[in-house]
Amino acid sequence: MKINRPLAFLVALLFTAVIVVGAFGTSWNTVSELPENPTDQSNIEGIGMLLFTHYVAPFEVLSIVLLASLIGAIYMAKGEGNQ
Amino acid sequence: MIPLTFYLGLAALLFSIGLYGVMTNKNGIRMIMCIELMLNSANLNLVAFSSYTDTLNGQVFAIFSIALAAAEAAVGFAIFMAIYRMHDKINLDELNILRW
Amino acid sequence: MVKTALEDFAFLIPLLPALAFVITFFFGRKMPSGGAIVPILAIAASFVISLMITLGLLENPGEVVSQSYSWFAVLNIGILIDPLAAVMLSMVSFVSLLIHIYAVSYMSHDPGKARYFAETALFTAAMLSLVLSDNILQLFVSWELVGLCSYLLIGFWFEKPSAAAAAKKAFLTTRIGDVMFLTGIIVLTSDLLKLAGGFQDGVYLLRFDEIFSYIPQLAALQANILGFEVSHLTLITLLFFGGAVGKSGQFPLHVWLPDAMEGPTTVSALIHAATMVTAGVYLVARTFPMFIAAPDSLLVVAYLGGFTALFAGTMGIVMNDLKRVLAFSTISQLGYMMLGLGLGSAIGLEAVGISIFHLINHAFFKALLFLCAGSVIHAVGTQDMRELGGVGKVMPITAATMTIAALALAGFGIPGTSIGTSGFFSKDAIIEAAYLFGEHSNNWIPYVFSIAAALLTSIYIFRLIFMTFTGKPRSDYHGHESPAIMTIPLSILALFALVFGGLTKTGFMSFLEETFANSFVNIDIGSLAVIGQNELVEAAGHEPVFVLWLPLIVAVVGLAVAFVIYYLRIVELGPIASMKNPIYRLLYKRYYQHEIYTEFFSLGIVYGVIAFFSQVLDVIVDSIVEGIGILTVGASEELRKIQTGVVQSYATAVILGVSLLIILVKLIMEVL
Amino acid sequence: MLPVASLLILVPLIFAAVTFFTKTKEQAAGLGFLGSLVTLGLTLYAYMNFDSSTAAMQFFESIEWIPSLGVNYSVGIDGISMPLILLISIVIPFLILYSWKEDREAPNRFYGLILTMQAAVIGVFVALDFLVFYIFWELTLIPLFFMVNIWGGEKRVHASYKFFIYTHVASLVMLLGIFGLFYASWQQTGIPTFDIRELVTQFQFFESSLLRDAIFLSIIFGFLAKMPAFPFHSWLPDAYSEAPTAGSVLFVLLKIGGYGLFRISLPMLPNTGNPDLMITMLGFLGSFSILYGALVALRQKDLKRMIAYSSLSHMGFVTLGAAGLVTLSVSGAMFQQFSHGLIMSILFMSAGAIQTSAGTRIINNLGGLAKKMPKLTVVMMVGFMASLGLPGLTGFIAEFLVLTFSYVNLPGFVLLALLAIVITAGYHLWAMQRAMFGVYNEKLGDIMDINSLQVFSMAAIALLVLYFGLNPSPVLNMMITNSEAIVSLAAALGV
Amino acid sequence: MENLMFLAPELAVVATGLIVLLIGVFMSPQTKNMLGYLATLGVLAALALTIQSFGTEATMFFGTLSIDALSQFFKLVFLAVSLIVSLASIKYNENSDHTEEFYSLVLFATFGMMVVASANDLILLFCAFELASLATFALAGFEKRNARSLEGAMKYFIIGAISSALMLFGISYVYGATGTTSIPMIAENATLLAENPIGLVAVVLLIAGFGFKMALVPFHMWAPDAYQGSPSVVSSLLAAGSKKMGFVAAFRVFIVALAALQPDWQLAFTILAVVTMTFGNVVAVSQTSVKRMLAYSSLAQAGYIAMAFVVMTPMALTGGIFYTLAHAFMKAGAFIAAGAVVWMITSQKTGNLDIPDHLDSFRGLGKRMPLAALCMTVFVFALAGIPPTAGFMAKLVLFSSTIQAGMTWLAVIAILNSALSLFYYARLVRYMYFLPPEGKKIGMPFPYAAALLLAVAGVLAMGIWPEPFMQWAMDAAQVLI
Repeated sequence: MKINRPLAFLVALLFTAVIVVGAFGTSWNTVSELPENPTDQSNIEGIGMLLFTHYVAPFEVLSIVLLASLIGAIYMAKGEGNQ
Repeated sequence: MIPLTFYLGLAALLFSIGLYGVMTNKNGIRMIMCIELMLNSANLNLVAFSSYTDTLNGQVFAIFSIALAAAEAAVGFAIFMAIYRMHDKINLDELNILRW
Repeated sequence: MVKTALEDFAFLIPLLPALAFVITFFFGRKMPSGGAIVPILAIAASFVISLMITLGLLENPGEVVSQSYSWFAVLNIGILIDPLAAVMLSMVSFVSLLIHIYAVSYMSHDPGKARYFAETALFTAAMLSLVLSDNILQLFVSWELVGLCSYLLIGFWFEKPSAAAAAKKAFLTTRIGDVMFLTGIIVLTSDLLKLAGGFQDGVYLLRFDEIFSYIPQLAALQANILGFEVSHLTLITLLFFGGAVGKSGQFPLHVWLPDAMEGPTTVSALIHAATMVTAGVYLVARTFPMFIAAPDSLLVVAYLGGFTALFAGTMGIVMNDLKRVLAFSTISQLGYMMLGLGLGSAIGLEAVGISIFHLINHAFFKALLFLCAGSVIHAVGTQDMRELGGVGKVMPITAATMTIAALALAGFGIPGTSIGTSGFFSKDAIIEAAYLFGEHSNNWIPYVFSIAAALLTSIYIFRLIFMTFTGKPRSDYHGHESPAIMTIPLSILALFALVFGGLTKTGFMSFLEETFANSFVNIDIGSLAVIGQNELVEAAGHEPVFVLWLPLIVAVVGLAVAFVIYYLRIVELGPIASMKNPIYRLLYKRYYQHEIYTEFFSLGIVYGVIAFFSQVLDVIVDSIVEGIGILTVGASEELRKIQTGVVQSYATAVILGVSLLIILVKLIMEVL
Repeated sequence: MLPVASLLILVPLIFAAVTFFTKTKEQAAGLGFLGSLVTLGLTLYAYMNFDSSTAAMQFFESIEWIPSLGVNYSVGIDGISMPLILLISIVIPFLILYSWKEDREAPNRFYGLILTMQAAVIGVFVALDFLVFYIFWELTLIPLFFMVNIWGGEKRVHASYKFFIYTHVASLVMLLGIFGLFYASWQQTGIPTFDIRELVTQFQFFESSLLRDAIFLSIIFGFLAKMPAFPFHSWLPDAYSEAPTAGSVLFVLLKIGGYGLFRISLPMLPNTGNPDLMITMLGFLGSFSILYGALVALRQKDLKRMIAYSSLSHMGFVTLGAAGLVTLSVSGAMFQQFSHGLIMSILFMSAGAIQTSAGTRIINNLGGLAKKMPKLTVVMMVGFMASLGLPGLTGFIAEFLVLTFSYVNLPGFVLLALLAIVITAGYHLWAMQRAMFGVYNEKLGDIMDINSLQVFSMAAIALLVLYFGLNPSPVLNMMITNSEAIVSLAAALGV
Repeated sequence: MENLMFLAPELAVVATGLIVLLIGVFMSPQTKNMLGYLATLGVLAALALTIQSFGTEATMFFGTLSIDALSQFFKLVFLAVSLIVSLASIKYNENSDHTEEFYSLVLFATFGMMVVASANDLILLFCAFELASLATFALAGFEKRNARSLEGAMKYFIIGAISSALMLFGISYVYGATGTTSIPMIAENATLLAENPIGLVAVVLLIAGFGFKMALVPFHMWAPDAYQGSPSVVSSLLAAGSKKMGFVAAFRVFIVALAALQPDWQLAFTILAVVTMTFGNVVAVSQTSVKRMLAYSSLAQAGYIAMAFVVMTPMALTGGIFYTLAHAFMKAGAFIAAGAVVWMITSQKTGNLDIPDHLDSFRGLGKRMPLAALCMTVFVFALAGIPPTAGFMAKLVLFSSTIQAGMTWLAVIAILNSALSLFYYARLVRYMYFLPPEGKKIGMPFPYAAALLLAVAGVLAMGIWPEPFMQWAMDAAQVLI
């Protein structure tokens, strides 16, 4: 017994049920109307502003993340054995 | 207007599908795909909330998370490549010398 | 001046033999004859000091030697030499001295003689220290030391399994008594603490004068035991008597004494005559004021003593072992002494006098009997009377002295005069007192016991004499008379056995009556007797003639019976003295005491049942602990299998964990 | 004045550290012996300068350690600890001498562990701060564990783990009690402190009697399991009997359980919610341990196990005397600790010598050893006699005081204990009879008596047993002074 | 303009990482050894900067980053671990061509952890969390020719990815309910979460995300395998460092942000703590691989620390925080000592080469590598909570706080567990000192020795003179209340 599909199915179902019950049982605080931005249908500008002001720190960290995953991925993927 | 819960339900479903995949797939590539599915369902949540609460943080978060998912996938694939080199396959359930 | 100087040496009485023990124990092997000279000199010195103190006391009985030093806590060690102690000291050191001298020759071929002399010296020291204790604790300490020495000496030939077993038996049996004694001390101490309201500086709570001064209060304390209202004093004295029963071989704790002859004969002599067994009698005599003030206690003493005297006599008449007969005789005679003390409920303080008088006389003739027996065994090499016979011809001195001892034991003498063996005077005094008691309380049981026992005594001792010394040798032995170093002590003892009683008869009693009225304590026995509801009667002197003569008649009858059966041999004993005869078997098997005490009670009940269940309990307690350990390791082996090594199952666990955790928390929150 | 209390911990510890690095058996034993001698010297110095007329703490030192928790390194010696320090300081040199000629693996560790143990035990005795106390308390486990685990008998691994974990659990439970005490007092006074005397004093002011009971019970559980008392003794027979001789002796020198009883539990006892119940419980555990230990010892086939159970029986007197709560019964209990240490040392040394010479400890397989080992027999006899409470030896003084004076408050339990005295004599003598007396068992071959160093060390301890049996005052007086202080505290509260 | 001086330690670490990476490219394998020293120096500098900046408080980058006592304390933890690991890795990477990758990954991971410690916004927290994870995924599989190492890395990766998905999912609900990702803002707007079932769901999802790092049962499944399979130095970093990252994140997110949901997560942590410590200790009893045993012991220790969430008194938090530092030293040191043994076995090519960290490899270690054995003894005794070590002091404070809060039952469970742990720790010591060695004596390489001594110094310093550490931990706990 390595992979037990029925069990996995049941577990997934249980998880769905729990989440759905949780999410549907909650009275979410939502705006009455979806916001409309007449000048910019998308909100790229707002996102961009946030990225470089409020979230500059995560942004910088992300750069290191990418660098680290780059190093890691290259190191792991490099097949020295075949050289 | 589509109620928020529709999005949430969809996201939950997608997430669970991802989970089911993670639990049942043998192949590493498929597992990464399932994990991507899970991350994206979370992104769906974030974007939906972002819209329905009229804040942008969620969308920014989604962008970050997409980038992170990519990085994660890259590392994952690299590990699988190394595994593949050693075992000539990436059936993850067969890797169980470390146990008990 | 001289007297004070002597007092200062009193501490040497036990100390010198104790020192002799140390010297002999460590250096005896390198000295001639096992270093016997050291203990002999030491005990001789003790004897001299004791004797001189005794003589001093005789002049002035009121001025006793009393010294106390703080020992530990509120307890003290001290010396008290009053008339009672003085005569005991003199007797113990004297008899012990003679036995030591005798042993030089007797033990000359034994490789362990240094150890022997060391241990006997310690034995003597312990006994001397017991006698001169001025407090109950020190008495107990010495008491136990005496027990230890008896253990060592009975087991002297430890390579003999029977000797090792006998030593253990002696120690354990007396230990039962000791525990009772200790319990008595404990109850007494706790009562005294309550009565005195705690400790006071400079007051030694367990010193006899302290104890005696609380007698009325102690008697007033009541305890409820199994529904009976018992005075604390009765309780304490009976517990003390329990100790005496063990030490002095009274029924039912007498079983060790016949086995105690596994040691060298000299040791038996020491135990039976001078040291160990007299301790119990001495204890009762020493605490006599407590006994007389305690309702019913003396009655118990009297009954048990009388019964023991008779009971032991019945076994004495069937034994074939020379020393064993003597052993039963000792038990019987100790019974007399206890009986004598017990009669104090009627005759008051005089009881101490007659009892101790018998004790002293008994010491002489019993030591003599054992030493003679030892002489025979030493010469002949066997102690089974069936194999002896006609020894008198080869060992005339031994035979003569032993006959004297036998006469003394049987109590030959002429009533109304001062002519008689020492045993006669003391034993008759006890029997007369028993008569008085019977007349007074209309309770004749002690008297009947004592007379019957006197008959038996006479029978068994003359049976012994006739079987051993007269007739033809019944086996092939090569006897010879013992050397002078052995026969001289015999002769001295014989002399004492013969004349001591007659000489000291009157003076001894009055001397001992001073024991509880002197500079140390001053007790009115009469008023204490009132507390104990004992009605005292006036002293003897007006008994009917038959009372005076009956003991002698009985003794003569006994002699005659023995003469007819064992000397003339005109009665065929075969059918009677066979194992088919249930009475004979019962007596010969010593009332199946071994079976009851050792096999049923010790091995069966205590070892087999109680200890067994304790062990089972122990296993259970232990299994609980071990079980937890086994369970943990087992759980570990099972739980680690959860970690299958398959990553998909890990993922399942994580997700299942999340779902279940949510549900669980929700449920618990709902419930709470 | 030397800072004796600290030095008594430090000196053996330093010598232990150095001993670990020695190379040969002689160096290790020599250095160990030297260390123990220096410690003995220090102890004697402390003893000479000790004032036994006061119950106050002497040689007091205190240094701030963790102020935020109110922990100080404070040590001192009083009449409760002095005799026990004396005991361990006296026995350890003899123990080293005793073991001197034995061949064993890693002698450097062996002697190093002995000294470590000494330091730890003394540390417990002098500690006046709960944390310091607990630290040394735990430290005692390690040398003993390894003693049993490395040099022990056949089942050493099992025995050592059992001992280690069992008593560790017990001391952790005790730690819980200490925590409770600490926080309750903190709440009470607003000042955190781990000072033993302060906390013990504060104990009476806690409002909830349930809390007081819980604290008292959990702390005393640690002590009782360490002593041990029935029913927490399961580790004892295995550990004692599997340990090497030196280990067994170290076990009997581990008097910290009883010490804690006097130092901590007894002063707290009168303030518990139901003191009478607690006293009854203690009295029962004590007297039942006495009887039960004796009965089980009676059935043991292994000499060392028998001695181990006899030890359980003897430690019952400590509990019983403590429960008696009369000055002299408490002193008797303290004296029993002292006496028990000396006596059991002799007994375990004897059993060890028999094991070494005859190759077995099963009593029935021995027999007649007295002929081949006369010296051992003499010393062993002294030990056995002392153990069965023969007067003139220390055991009697202790048992007498305990029994006599506990009787004032606990007559029933004392009677129960008295029953055991005959049995105690019984199993001792019976074992003696079977092992040492009788016909020599030729199957054992030609065996050697104990060597001269062993004779010397055992005889020396035997002489001490005799000396303190005849003249207990040098140690008893200080015990009395301190028990008086404890008891008067209880008396003031009407218990 | 922000005062970047507050970030000096982080910058120092990341700069060192970049420099190492950069110059490593141009160096020959023979000279790459110095990279290790360089990295160590960088960490040391960061450590100095952190200690120097103790007591400063600031929020930066629009409130996404906050420098306070808590973050400082945990930076100390991470940097200390990083220092020990870097030092030990000098030997591990000897003659390797990939030293620069290794060190840059270690340093980036450390950087990630440090950022998590001071993150005041969930987005930053998540990114930094991922940084630490991603860097260590590769590190775990650094021996890419070693099947065990790869397998460990793979499991670590899969479970890590699932966990981050779960965490992100949870964060999304928190965000959805509060409309913000800033931790202080969440705390203000948490009423909706507290009143609705989604709050519990979010909490448990977050616990799953952090619990993966903390290795709480049942999110621990990867840990024994990854710890066993990874190179020892990496195990050390994982167990001692990144595990603590989970804790600091949990401290911030639950205690500060989700204070309104305290009943929920308190209960969840109660269950997890009890299960985790019991499971860890029980299973550790039957392990024969020392690293695996340490992994299970690490589980158990995580269970203890999680008790801080259950008790939630200032004392408990102090204890929990103090414990993280203590555990960092103990576990880092223990894994490195195991690493030294593995090195010994593999370089000697004798013994169980398949499982070089098998208990049998530790036989007679006291004779073969006295220093390693001695240090290992200190570490395991510290882990068991034997005085006078850091482990004892940590347990003292943490366990005692349960009593203070009246949770005696919890204390009893913890204490029984602690006693059980003695069993396997003592067994290890017994193997090292009291079983005969199976090989000759080996010289101890300097880097291992230095790293071990450093860890021992930490363990003993915290045990013998805990006062300053206690004060720092108290200050850190103060932030949370």
